[in-house]
Amino acid sequence: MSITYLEAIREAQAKALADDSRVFIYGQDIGSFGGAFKATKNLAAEFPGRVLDAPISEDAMIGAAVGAAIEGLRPIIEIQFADFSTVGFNQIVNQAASLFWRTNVPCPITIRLPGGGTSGGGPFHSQSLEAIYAHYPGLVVMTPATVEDAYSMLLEAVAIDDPVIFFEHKFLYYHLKAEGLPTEALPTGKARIARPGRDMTIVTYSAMVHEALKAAEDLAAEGTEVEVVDLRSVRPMDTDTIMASVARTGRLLCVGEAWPWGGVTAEVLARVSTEGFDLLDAPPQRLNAKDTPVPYHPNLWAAHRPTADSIASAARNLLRL
Amino acid sequence: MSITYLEAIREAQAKALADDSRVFIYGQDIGSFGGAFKATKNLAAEFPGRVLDAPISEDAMIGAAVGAAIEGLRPIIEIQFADFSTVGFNQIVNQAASLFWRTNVPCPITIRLPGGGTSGGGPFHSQSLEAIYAHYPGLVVMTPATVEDAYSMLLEAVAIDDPVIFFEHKFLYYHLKAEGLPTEALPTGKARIARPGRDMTIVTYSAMVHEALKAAEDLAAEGTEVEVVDLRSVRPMDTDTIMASVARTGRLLCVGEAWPWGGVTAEVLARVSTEGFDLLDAPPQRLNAKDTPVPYHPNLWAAHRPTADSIASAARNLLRL
Amino acid sequence: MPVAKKPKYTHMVHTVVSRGTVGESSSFRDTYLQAYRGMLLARILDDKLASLYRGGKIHGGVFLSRGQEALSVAVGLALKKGDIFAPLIRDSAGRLAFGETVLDAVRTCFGSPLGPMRSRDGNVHRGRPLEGLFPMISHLGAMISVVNGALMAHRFKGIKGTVGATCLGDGGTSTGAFHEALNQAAVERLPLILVIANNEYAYSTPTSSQFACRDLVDKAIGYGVRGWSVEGNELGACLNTLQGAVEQARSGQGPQLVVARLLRLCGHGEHDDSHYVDAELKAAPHGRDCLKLAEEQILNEQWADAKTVEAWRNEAVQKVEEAVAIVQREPAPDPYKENWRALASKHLGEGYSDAGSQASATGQI
Amino acid sequence: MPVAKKPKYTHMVHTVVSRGTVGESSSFRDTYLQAYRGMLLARILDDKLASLYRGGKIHGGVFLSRGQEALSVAVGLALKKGDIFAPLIRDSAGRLAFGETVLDAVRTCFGSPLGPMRSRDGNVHRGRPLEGLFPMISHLGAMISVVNGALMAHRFKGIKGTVGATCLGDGGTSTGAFHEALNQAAVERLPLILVIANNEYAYSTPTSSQFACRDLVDKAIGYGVRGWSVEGNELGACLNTLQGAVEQARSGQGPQLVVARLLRLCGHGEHDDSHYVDAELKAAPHGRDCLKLAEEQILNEQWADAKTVEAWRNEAVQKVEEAVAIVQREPAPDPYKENWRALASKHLGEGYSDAGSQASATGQI
Ligand SMILES: Cc1ncc(C[n+]2csc(CCOP(=O)(O)OP(=O)(O)O)c2C)c(N)n1
Ligand SMILES: Cc1ncc(C[n+]2csc(CCOP(=O)(O)OP(=O)(O)O)c2C)c(N)n1
Ligand SMILES: [Mg+2]
Ligand SMILES: [Mg+2]
Repeated sequence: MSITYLEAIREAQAKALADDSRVFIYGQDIGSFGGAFKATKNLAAEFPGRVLDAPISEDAMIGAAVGAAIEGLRPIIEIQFADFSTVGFNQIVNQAASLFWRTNVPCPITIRLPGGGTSGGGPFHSQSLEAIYAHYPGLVVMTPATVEDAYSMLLEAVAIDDPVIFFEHKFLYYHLKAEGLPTEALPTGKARIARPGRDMTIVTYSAMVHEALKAAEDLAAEGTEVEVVDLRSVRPMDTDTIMASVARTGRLLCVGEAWPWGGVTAEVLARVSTEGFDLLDAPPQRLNAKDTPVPYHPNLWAAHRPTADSIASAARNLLRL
Repeated sequence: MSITYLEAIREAQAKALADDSRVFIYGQDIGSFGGAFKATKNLAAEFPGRVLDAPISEDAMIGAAVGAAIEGLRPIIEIQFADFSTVGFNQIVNQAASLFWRTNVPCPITIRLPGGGTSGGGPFHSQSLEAIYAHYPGLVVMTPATVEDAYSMLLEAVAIDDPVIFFEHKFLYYHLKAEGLPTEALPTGKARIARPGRDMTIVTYSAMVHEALKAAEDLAAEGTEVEVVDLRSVRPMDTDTIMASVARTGRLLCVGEAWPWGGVTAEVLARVSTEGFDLLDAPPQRLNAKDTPVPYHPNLWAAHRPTADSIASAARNLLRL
Repeated sequence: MPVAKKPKYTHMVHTVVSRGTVGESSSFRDTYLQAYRGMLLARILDDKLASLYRGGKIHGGVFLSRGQEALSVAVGLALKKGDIFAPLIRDSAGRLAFGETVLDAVRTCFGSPLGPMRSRDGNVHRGRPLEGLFPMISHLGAMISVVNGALMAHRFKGIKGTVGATCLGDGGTSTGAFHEALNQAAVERLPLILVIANNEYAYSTPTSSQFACRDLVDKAIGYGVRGWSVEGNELGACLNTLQGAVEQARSGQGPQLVVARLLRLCGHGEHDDSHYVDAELKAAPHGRDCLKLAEEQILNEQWADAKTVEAWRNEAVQKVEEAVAIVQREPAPDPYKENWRALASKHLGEGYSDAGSQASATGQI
Repeated sequence: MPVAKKPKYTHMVHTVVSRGTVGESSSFRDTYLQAYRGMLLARILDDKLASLYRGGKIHGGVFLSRGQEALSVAVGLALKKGDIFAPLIRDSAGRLAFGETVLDAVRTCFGSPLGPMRSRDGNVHRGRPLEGLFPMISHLGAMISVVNGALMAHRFKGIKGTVGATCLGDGGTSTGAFHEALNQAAVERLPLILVIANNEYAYSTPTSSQFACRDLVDKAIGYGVRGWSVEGNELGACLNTLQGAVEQARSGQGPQLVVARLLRLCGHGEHDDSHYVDAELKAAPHGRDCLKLAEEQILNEQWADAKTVEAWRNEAVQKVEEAVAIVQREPAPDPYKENWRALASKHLGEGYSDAGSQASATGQI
């Protein structure tokens, strides 16, 4: 059996609904239609009354999730595109993120944000907003890169007693496949060594893991062994695994699909330079999307985000430092 | 004549209104009432029809500013507290920030955000949100620390052809005083050496500049000469001035009142570690607010944000590295 | 005892439902007196907080409910255990009526670590979510959808007959959050009671700069929910209206929009002298103090005599003074005992390396 | 030529204004024919885009206006130079009527660097702000306040008699942005025409999950603006209604909320087979194709004969084919020539050190 990243997300939701009567899903077009991307296909029929179509009201959708969580439920909210979460932003960062700290009452909600770029997506259907949410205390931010993680991390997101921002990458939806669903998984907060190597560490997450792995293959052909660390969750961020890898390789390149200013790559570099300075044989480097909105035309888009080629090129530069 | 930080903001707006007929101000309670903090005191009377009370509709306020900007005006928007900008977030980051890039039509709007903590402000009247905005390409983010900068940077914000997020710090409003208004100023994008020193660089901005300066005095008494760099604007960020200072001192501590993850301090550290690695004699360090919402009680609040004491202590630790 | 004067009836938009005879019964009188005592306690608590604020004893803002007690208490009294209540800034009376203690209120204003917000949040931002009292965040309109969500949860869980109430000002109706949430409640036909106190001002801004409809209650039509208009300073009318609205919601008739006309008889906060309030409004019928009106009615109807009312007042004063005395003896929070942890999941904490502290979870300093 | 059949009249909420005799005049006929030709061009453009999409020639989504051309064209035609128009996804016809060229449309869909969005944005996200045509961002409801701001600017600048129009779907009315902006327009009494196309669905979601009021036009009451109802597939009614609404706005009567009843005769986008659309709706009067209805009327009234209509169609086809042929020959954007600059102020660029590039502005690589 072969299963896609998108199907894994659907399966995880099916399992969460089946295993835990506190779970329900709320989002636009997710009921009988099965969602804009079909991540909830058939779930409304399988779980009557527990997969609800929402009006186009992101603020109210998140607010309602918080209220339901207070009453002991475990809502999953699907936002149609991560980009539209900006109109529900306040409820996420001020209502959900502060609830436990203010009241000692947990806020176990999962907000699914289909994010990241695809060809032709354009400025408002392509954004990678992990840094915006990770800046706020009180949120967990997951960025699964594999089919297995899409499945197991979504299940864990539902189980976690805190608001989880679950960034599922649209570029991986259909193309990424696995042989089956995992039965065990790393816990949230643990990064994964996606490929071991001795010459350099590339820290990345989500769709960029695959670009980094491709780059690593190219570099291997040139005799450079790159270690690729998949962060899995960018908050919490597994500093220990990063540091251990840098300790082995002495070189760090951090890659993110988001904009550079204050992104995941900045946070990784800040941690490594404060706490792992002496481990570094060369200045740590970062590679991000270009510092503009995400362009519509495929040619521009391909140049806007990091790719295997630009990662390999950055890695080669870093090796020369 | 002595003038406060708040009065300087009022004077800058008065001058902008007087000098440029394209300028108007729009915000809640800013008309005859003069604003929650009195930053627009008497302006409605002095400039009839150009200082407008807005309904409690932050999204529509910012949207309207963009529309007016398209038509050639230069609106200033006052949001009552920076914390409430989260409900106008979408219009700021998606509408205003993308306009020029998408259409080649500039979007010269100034969004005044009274930010930062004060005693008793609590979680929703104290936030320092500069990182959230600075992450987005297409925005300029100013964080004036002095009366002079509050005045001249606000004038420059109005003159700039791009959306400017103007963080004015509430803690400085009444207490910070200068002898008069400046007639010249550094351009936006240039940092300022607030205090020269040879042993260590502290990079900071806004209210923390004053805590850092106090810390520097204490440290001077101990024989350590700290150089304090006031970033003035966090986007653009004056990497050159930071780098030149670090080149002189070999040690960097970066201090911000915001939360740590992906904040200004992370961005500074990322830049310095990538581009100024060899300048560093010790691992660069950062000091931020605690990683929780901003607490209400003065005792907790004082421990939550960096202070002269905690900065001095961090600096001493860094000297030992 | 004479029969209660029929309270001024509320005007219903959409449907005219002929209400029962609550206004005539002795149980109405009992409710009225209970409500009055709640209003009195709230007023005295507010006055005390104002004087503590002026004395520099309270950090942060102090926001009073003066002029809005009748409306607010009616909300609190119309609710039962198991219901949800998300009060706003001017709901001292409703909170107490719903079961909040004076001690919780005072502790939160002082930032006591023993209060429900444990020094972390203050003044009106208090509540006990697990007891149905939701603590507001400052962003106006943001609590309505949270109440909706709680009511959706009740439905999921098969809990029947509960309702959720929340309050907002005239200014708050301009927020997108208000709109999305009221519409959401209408679509889901939730038992939500949304109470709008049109007190003529949003901070300093008059309603003319806030909306252009004839009356805020007309908004009900555009959402397909029932609207109720009430004179917000007339306790009897408020009690009847809220009881009616809550009954409707409880019996499955969907959201109820209650719009009360009244005047804020204080500044926006205690820092505000409210000089901008129009003298004509102060002189208008809805500018009269609801507490005085209720007291007059009680005396006129001879439901209680002046001495009894005075005794109630003293009792309330004592209650408030006791609470304040207790809280003033309580220790301030100790930042070193604070766990500085925003997540419920301990194992997911970041352990940020804090350059200012001696030891850090992961760092080298 | 026979006298024009009186178009079905629009129903006005709030005020019943007896409209003039536009429906009877020959100038009405001329407008009708002009509008029809605009609808035709839009439909043919849409059909072409759909076939290019199916042929894999267009990246990203393709969103059609099928079934909404009558309403949209009426908006575009009611506006004049100097007015503002912020169209939404289903406004091919209105855009063209307002002056957008077929070339602009095609270039944007192909992402041509020569188009107004210069490859940076695509499909329906196009416009020329300095010519009054505002390019939508995707977030529903977000354009309304932008139009408000432009109208406020006109007022500041002393420009009189201009109006601003913008369109939204039934689903878009659930957004907070819609509410804040319509209220803002009402408070400022701006000459805004807000056109709601109630096409029964928001993507797959039927209106029953979107709102609970009797009719979306009832929302007008809650904002204190005039509401207009119109059968959105009847061109004559649309022309009259929009002309009426625009006239009212232009003459200082404040915002006008126009609600049209119609059916989306396509998928949400071309990726969507719209299987979920209720067969009953397709069979209902408002499910009929506005283009066909208009053509019938033209032939019935003998305003033109079939041959003439056919000639118009061929002309439109040629126009579209020409534009597509031009654009298909245009070069794709060159990422190396792109300046990657989001700020208008060149001197404030960050010059990010890009680890992937050979040279960086400030870096060492
Ligand atoms: C979204 C948002 N914007 C601004 C504010 C600041 N603010 C707090 S109270 C207030 C006025 C509220 O007026 P109204 O809703 O009429 O309530 P009232 O104070 O009259 O009871 C404002 C503007 C806020 N809390 N939330
Ligand atoms: C704030 C926001 N949420 C979600 C979306 C995704 N979305 C795009 S179009 C659409 C449906 C719109 O329906 P409607 O407003 O009725 O317009 P129609 O497509 O029927 O013309 C949705 C949900 C969006 N664009 N903006
Ligand atoms: Mg009010
Ligand atoms: Mg629709």
